[in-house]
Amino acid sequence: MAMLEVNHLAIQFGGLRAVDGFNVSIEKGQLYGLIGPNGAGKTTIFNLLTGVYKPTEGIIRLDGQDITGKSTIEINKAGIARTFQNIRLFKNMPVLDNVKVGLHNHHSYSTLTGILRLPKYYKVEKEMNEKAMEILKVFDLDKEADTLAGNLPYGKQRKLEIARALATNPKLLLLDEPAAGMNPNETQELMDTIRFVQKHFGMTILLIEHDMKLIGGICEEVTVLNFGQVLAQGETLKVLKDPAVVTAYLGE
Amino acid sequence: MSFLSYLKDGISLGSIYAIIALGYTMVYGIAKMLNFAHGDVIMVGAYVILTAVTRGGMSPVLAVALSVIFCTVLGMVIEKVAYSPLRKASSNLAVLITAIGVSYLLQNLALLIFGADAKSFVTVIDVPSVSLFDGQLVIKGITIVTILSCIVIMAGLMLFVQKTKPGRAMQAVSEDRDAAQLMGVNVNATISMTFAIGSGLAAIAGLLLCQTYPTLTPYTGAMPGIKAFVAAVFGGIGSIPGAMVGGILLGVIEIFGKAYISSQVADAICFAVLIVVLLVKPTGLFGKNIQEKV
Amino acid sequence: DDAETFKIGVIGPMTGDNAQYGLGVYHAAQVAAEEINANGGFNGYNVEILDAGDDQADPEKAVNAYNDLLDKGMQMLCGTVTSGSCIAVGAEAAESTFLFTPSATAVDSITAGSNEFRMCFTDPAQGTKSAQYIGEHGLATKVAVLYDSSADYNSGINDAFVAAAEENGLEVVADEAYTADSNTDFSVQLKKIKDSGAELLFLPNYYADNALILQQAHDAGMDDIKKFGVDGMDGILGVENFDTSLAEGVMLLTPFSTTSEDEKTQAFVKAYEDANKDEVPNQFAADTYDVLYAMKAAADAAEITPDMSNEDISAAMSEAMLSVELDGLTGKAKWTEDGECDKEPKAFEIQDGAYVEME
Amino acid sequence: MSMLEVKDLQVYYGVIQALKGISFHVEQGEVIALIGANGAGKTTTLQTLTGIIPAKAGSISFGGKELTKTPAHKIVEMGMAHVPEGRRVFADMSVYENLLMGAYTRKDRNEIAQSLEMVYKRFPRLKERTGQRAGTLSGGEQQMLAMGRALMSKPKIILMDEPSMGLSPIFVNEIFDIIKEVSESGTTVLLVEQNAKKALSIADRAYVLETGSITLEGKADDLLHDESVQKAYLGE
Amino acid sequence: MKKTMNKTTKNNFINYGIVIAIFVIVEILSGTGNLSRLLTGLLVPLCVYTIAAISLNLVVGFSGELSLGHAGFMCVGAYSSALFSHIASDIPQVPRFILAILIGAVVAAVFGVIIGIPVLRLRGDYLAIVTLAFGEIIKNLINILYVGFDENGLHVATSSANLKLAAGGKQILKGALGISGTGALYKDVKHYFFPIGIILVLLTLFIVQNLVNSRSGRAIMATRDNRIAAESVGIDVTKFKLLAFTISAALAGVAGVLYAHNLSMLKVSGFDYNMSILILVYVVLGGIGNLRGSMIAAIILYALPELLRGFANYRMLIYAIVLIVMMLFNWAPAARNWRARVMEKIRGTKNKKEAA
Ligand SMILES: Nc1ncnc2c1ncn2[C@@H]1O[C@H](COP(=O)(O)OP(=O)(O)OP(=O)(O)O)[C@@H](O)[C@H]1O
Ligand SMILES: Nc1ncnc2c1ncn2[C@@H]1O[C@H](COP(=O)(O)OP(=O)(O)OP(=O)(O)O)[C@@H](O)[C@H]1O
Ligand SMILES: [Mg+2]
Ligand SMILES: [Mg+2]
Repeated sequence: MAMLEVNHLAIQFGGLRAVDGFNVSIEKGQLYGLIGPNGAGKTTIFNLLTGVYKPTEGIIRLDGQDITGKSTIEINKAGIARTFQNIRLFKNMPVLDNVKVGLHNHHSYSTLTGILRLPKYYKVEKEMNEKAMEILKVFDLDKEADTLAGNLPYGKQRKLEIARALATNPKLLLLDEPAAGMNPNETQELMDTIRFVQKHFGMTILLIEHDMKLIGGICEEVTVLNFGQVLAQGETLKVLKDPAVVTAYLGE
Repeated sequence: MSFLSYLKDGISLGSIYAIIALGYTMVYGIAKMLNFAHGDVIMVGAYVILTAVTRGGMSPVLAVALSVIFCTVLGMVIEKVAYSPLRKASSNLAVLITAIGVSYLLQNLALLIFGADAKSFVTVIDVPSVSLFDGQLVIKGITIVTILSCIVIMAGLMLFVQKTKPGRAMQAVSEDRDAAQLMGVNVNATISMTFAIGSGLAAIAGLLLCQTYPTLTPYTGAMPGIKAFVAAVFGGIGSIPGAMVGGILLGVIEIFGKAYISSQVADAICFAVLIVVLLVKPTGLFGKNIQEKV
Repeated sequence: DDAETFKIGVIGPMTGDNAQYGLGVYHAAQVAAEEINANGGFNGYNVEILDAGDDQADPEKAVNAYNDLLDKGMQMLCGTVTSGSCIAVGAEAAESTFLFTPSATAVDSITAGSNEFRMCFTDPAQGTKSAQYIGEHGLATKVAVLYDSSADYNSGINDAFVAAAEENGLEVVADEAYTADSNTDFSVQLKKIKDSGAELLFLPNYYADNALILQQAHDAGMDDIKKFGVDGMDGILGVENFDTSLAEGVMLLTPFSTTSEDEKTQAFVKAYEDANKDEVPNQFAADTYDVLYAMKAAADAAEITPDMSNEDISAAMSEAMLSVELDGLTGKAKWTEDGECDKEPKAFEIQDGAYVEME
Repeated sequence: MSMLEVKDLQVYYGVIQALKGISFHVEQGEVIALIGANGAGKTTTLQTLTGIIPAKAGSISFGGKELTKTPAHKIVEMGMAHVPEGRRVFADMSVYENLLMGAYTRKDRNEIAQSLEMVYKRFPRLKERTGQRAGTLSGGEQQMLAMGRALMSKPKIILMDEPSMGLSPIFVNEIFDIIKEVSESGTTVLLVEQNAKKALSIADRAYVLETGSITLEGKADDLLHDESVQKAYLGE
Repeated sequence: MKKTMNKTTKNNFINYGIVIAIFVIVEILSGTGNLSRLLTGLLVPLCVYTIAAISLNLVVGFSGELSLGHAGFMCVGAYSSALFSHIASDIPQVPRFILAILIGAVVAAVFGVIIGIPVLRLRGDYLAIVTLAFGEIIKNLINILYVGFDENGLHVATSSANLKLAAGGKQILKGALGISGTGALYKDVKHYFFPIGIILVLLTLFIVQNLVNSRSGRAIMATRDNRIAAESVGIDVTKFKLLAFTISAALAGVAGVLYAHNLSMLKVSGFDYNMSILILVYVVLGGIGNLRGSMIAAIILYALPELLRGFANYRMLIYAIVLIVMMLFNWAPAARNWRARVMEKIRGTKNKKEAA
């Protein structure tokens, strides 16, 4: 059974059908790319998958469970975590705490335990710190644990978003242009990290990116979106050679 | 008939709130700050008129002009000294608190200069009442003047903001100051102009307030200021027609609450209606309900 | 010199919404003190009015002001001006510092200790006496009330008036309220009162509000309804720029009037005006003036000296107060053991912009 | 005399020094690329030029006038436009209104209309979406709008902060073509880019910024073939 | 990482330390007769406003919502506990006072929930105005409330005449006249109100600091910093906003209890939006989200007008000017940079000296 199964997904904004009859099926552990021209509806699909927008039509199944129309919170609990195209960190909190917020639903003690500082508080906090540091290490952010997230340079902020999403222990990770604003070296590093996350955590990953080096380098399969509709779908290298994709998206 | 009469009273009271709310919302919309001192500028404006007429022996028209000029300058000075240093402060609550300080300052200055005693306001605008239905419904001249002023000011402000270049600059500043600066907008001048306009309107509001309810103390502006703030939010804060409609509705609700429920709990009723409206329409009646793009 | 003068504190609202009342008291205390010092002071010692203790009519700030005045050497308190504050300060001053309020009208204001006295009438007394007067003189049978329900003074009088109405043959056909937060527009209440068929409108409010009410009542065509006020109405003729024709025919029960022919009154009004930029004294000021003279009488009788402790002064003064008889601006007064002032209110009617005493 | 001459520029955020005394110059008609890693201070440099951030020390002379003492809005009037990082479009205004804001300092209506035509021609997507609220545009569409808006002021020099960020490959090519066109039409360009390869291939000269200091400068072509640059910024 | 833990914990203990140090200093001063009446009288109110400021900071600083109705919660706590104290006057004073505190906190918390559920759906200034509205509604309603009791039990009415107490009945709450004589019910406890106040301040600090540095606290701050992102990691935004709001209301209720019992007079007109704003001023001046700042600002700003009494008529004017100047000094970026530079210099010279 596929990890993510989307059938006939659509949404309408006024007169604009931003996503129209979108289908995709992603297997567990796959690294999947979503590409397409600007304004094609890629981010909108992420918003639909995570419950930020409610679809006008269509069904979304995560690991067999129907999550269509559920709230963002429920969907995260069901196992989807994401990053944002325009970064959304908890800017006034330290890097470490950003990740610990991600751990919120998995390492738990009651509010009263927290206020009264019962032994469980110390135990769980210790677990959380260890876990968070472990994740930060993956992204090479462990030295910045105490820095306020808002003071990180752009590239590190992107990485921290991924770390935070990962902390919610998702089944499926959605990354929206993770390499935007990074130079080729940094992008290369990021590719390694993403691959590591996929292997090490057995993560299923769906990512949006305009950097073809990244897409070509790490995605096994891609879907190309154009005007809200699927233009092409399949094995990455093949799709990237598809003449329709070249004219609509890649150029030259 | 008593319904109509109450409605008339409501509109009359509401038009006062509306005219104050227009100045309030103007400043809020552009400078993105709740100017708690707005009500007190109204009070200052009223004292200027009263003093000019009774002590200076000025003609009413001259006195009003003087008051508008005085308040305009006062507004600009307050902005420059107390608000503009905080424009880039890390929280916009900082300037809110400073505004409260300015409010205390104006009240206590007035107290020292004019004394605590309530003064009756002189008649500056003398317009005859209109009598309808064989005199069963009398609409006071000042009410008509207030409503007309409201409409004129509202229309003027809307035209100004939407159609003129400084107006567009104001809109841009309200959205993103740095970006506006990159377009060549003089942000300081624009915000200063906003305060000038808002405070000039406060002088007119002070005149109309004290004409309708002819009493003046150093605290005269405080409560109408708060009510106008409520009215502006009610209508959708930052929205110019919203301020007008919100003000008038607030007046009508207050009067109807007193008339049909209880005059003891009229304030509670008024606020309760406000809450209900905001729960149904969380950005006020005319507020744009903008969904944040994710 | 400290050992040569008595230090008297005044507490009341000097800033804020009610500042006019507090300042009236403070200024009158200064006028009276100066006069008294010229006439032998308290038992031969000069009195000094300390800096005004501003409480903004807030009990919490009143207690702070009280403590501050004690730090500054206050030996007797003329205050506080408003009831809520007086209850709070009264609890602190009980059996320790002599307290004499010119104007706190709530019953509880002076109940905390035997050393607490009052110059004005209590709220219930004013409400009851007003009802009696209206009934006895047949001024009306259908009466309406319009009062500030958010203020203790106004609602206290209203409660007593309504309670006493029936036994005095009055029917309360409308009991309308407003609050400090909406005290500019009375159109609805006045319309209801007009529609209720009331013959008389009872206005137990301070004059600042009443000035607006009278204006709007006139606009609403209610000139034929009689208006009746209590001591808070006094001062209305002194409101700057007020069109006194609006107050024509208004009746009030009050112990004092600035326009009284009485020599003492005239002298006080003049002294007060001279000292305060021609501001006309209100009834708070008159009560205060009497407070100082009552204190002088008690001080003379008790033969207190400035070097005594507050407790001793307080005890001696309290005892002496019971035998004081004062012929003051606000009438002939005596005090009972519980500190209440026993004096008769006078009824006035405003005619041609002046108070005229009625039967 | 250079069109733009920056000398020993120092900028602080609080006590943190973001620019440690950089100097560079831009000649009339050139395309200059400014490259560097995340947090090197590229954005800070551009923001200081247009007066959003005050300089602590140093001088910026533009057409002979000292900019560090000129208020920001005057700088735009003098002919310097800025495509800011993160686009900063007026989210609540329509695409059309955004473009008009770009022409805020200009007076002649006809010329403004011409510029509008020109922008619409370069970015047909904007013409399609002329009435849409800018806040709801996709990331790439907003980038086009930011660029179009800057061009509306008909600047002598245009500063671009990562204009290719978030654009599709086809449009990245296009945007660099547009930059070339802009340059050919007589506007000087100062370009900050992560896509260093593309930037260097269209630039005349380039500067490399590292943690607040300029570490390398030269002909774009030379840098493109410089080994250290290739290693650090071109990913080769 | 160990270091951050230590740093926050250290900060928290410094805050407790400051409170305890203030207490000790005050006790020494008053023991040696060096504390003026005015200052002595200010001690309990200072505790009241410190608690109010710390609790408001939970909402404004950590939950990121502007609340202008904090006085409303104090009001509810004050009135409910004062009514209790009068009604239950036969319970011994010490347990009665403890119960009064609990009742004030619980009733205020209940109001916090009732108000929070609808209000927290709103954002920004809309939320501010609705909290202001709720504060005013509470004030307006209590203003017409008359409560008394006699042998038949409790009577509640909206006018004095309708209360219908039997002979010998006692009227407790008299509409606008409020409740008087609450302090007199605690003759034995009254002298300890300052130490009790200090304990309550410590308790408030304990609750707020521990909450903020716990899992729930992080969730609260996350919803403040970015609502959408918080939801995307599975944080129930409404729940945590409500949690902060309710705890804050309960603590404000406690402040109200102390207020009501310290004064012999409880009048509703004091609990208006001005009081809410005053508390907000403490929070903002002290630094949003900075508990120590809130405490210090509450102490300074509350005491300031009282200490300025020597300036007579000019004191409120001076207060206003000082407030504006302090705000500019604390918040204006220019002033902050200047201060940072001065600090740097001081540190620099110190380091040099040490090196030398
Ligand atoms: N809330 C909204 N209201 C109206 N239109 C919207 C809204 N959100 C998105 N759109 C429109 O839907 C289309 C798809 O937007 P989306 O953000 O999904 O694009 P995208 O594929 O992510 O593009 P990019 O690569 O540029 O980020 C765009 O044309 C955008 O203008
Ligand atoms: N508002 C600010 N407050 C404090 N430090 C800041 C601020 N803005 C930027 N910085 C710091 O200044 C340095 C330079 O930042 P700048 O944004 O200029 O870098 P950049 O070269 O544009 O990087 P990027 O490629 O990530 O956009 C960085 O270390 C950054 O963290
Ligand atoms: Mg996108
Ligand atoms: Mg940058």
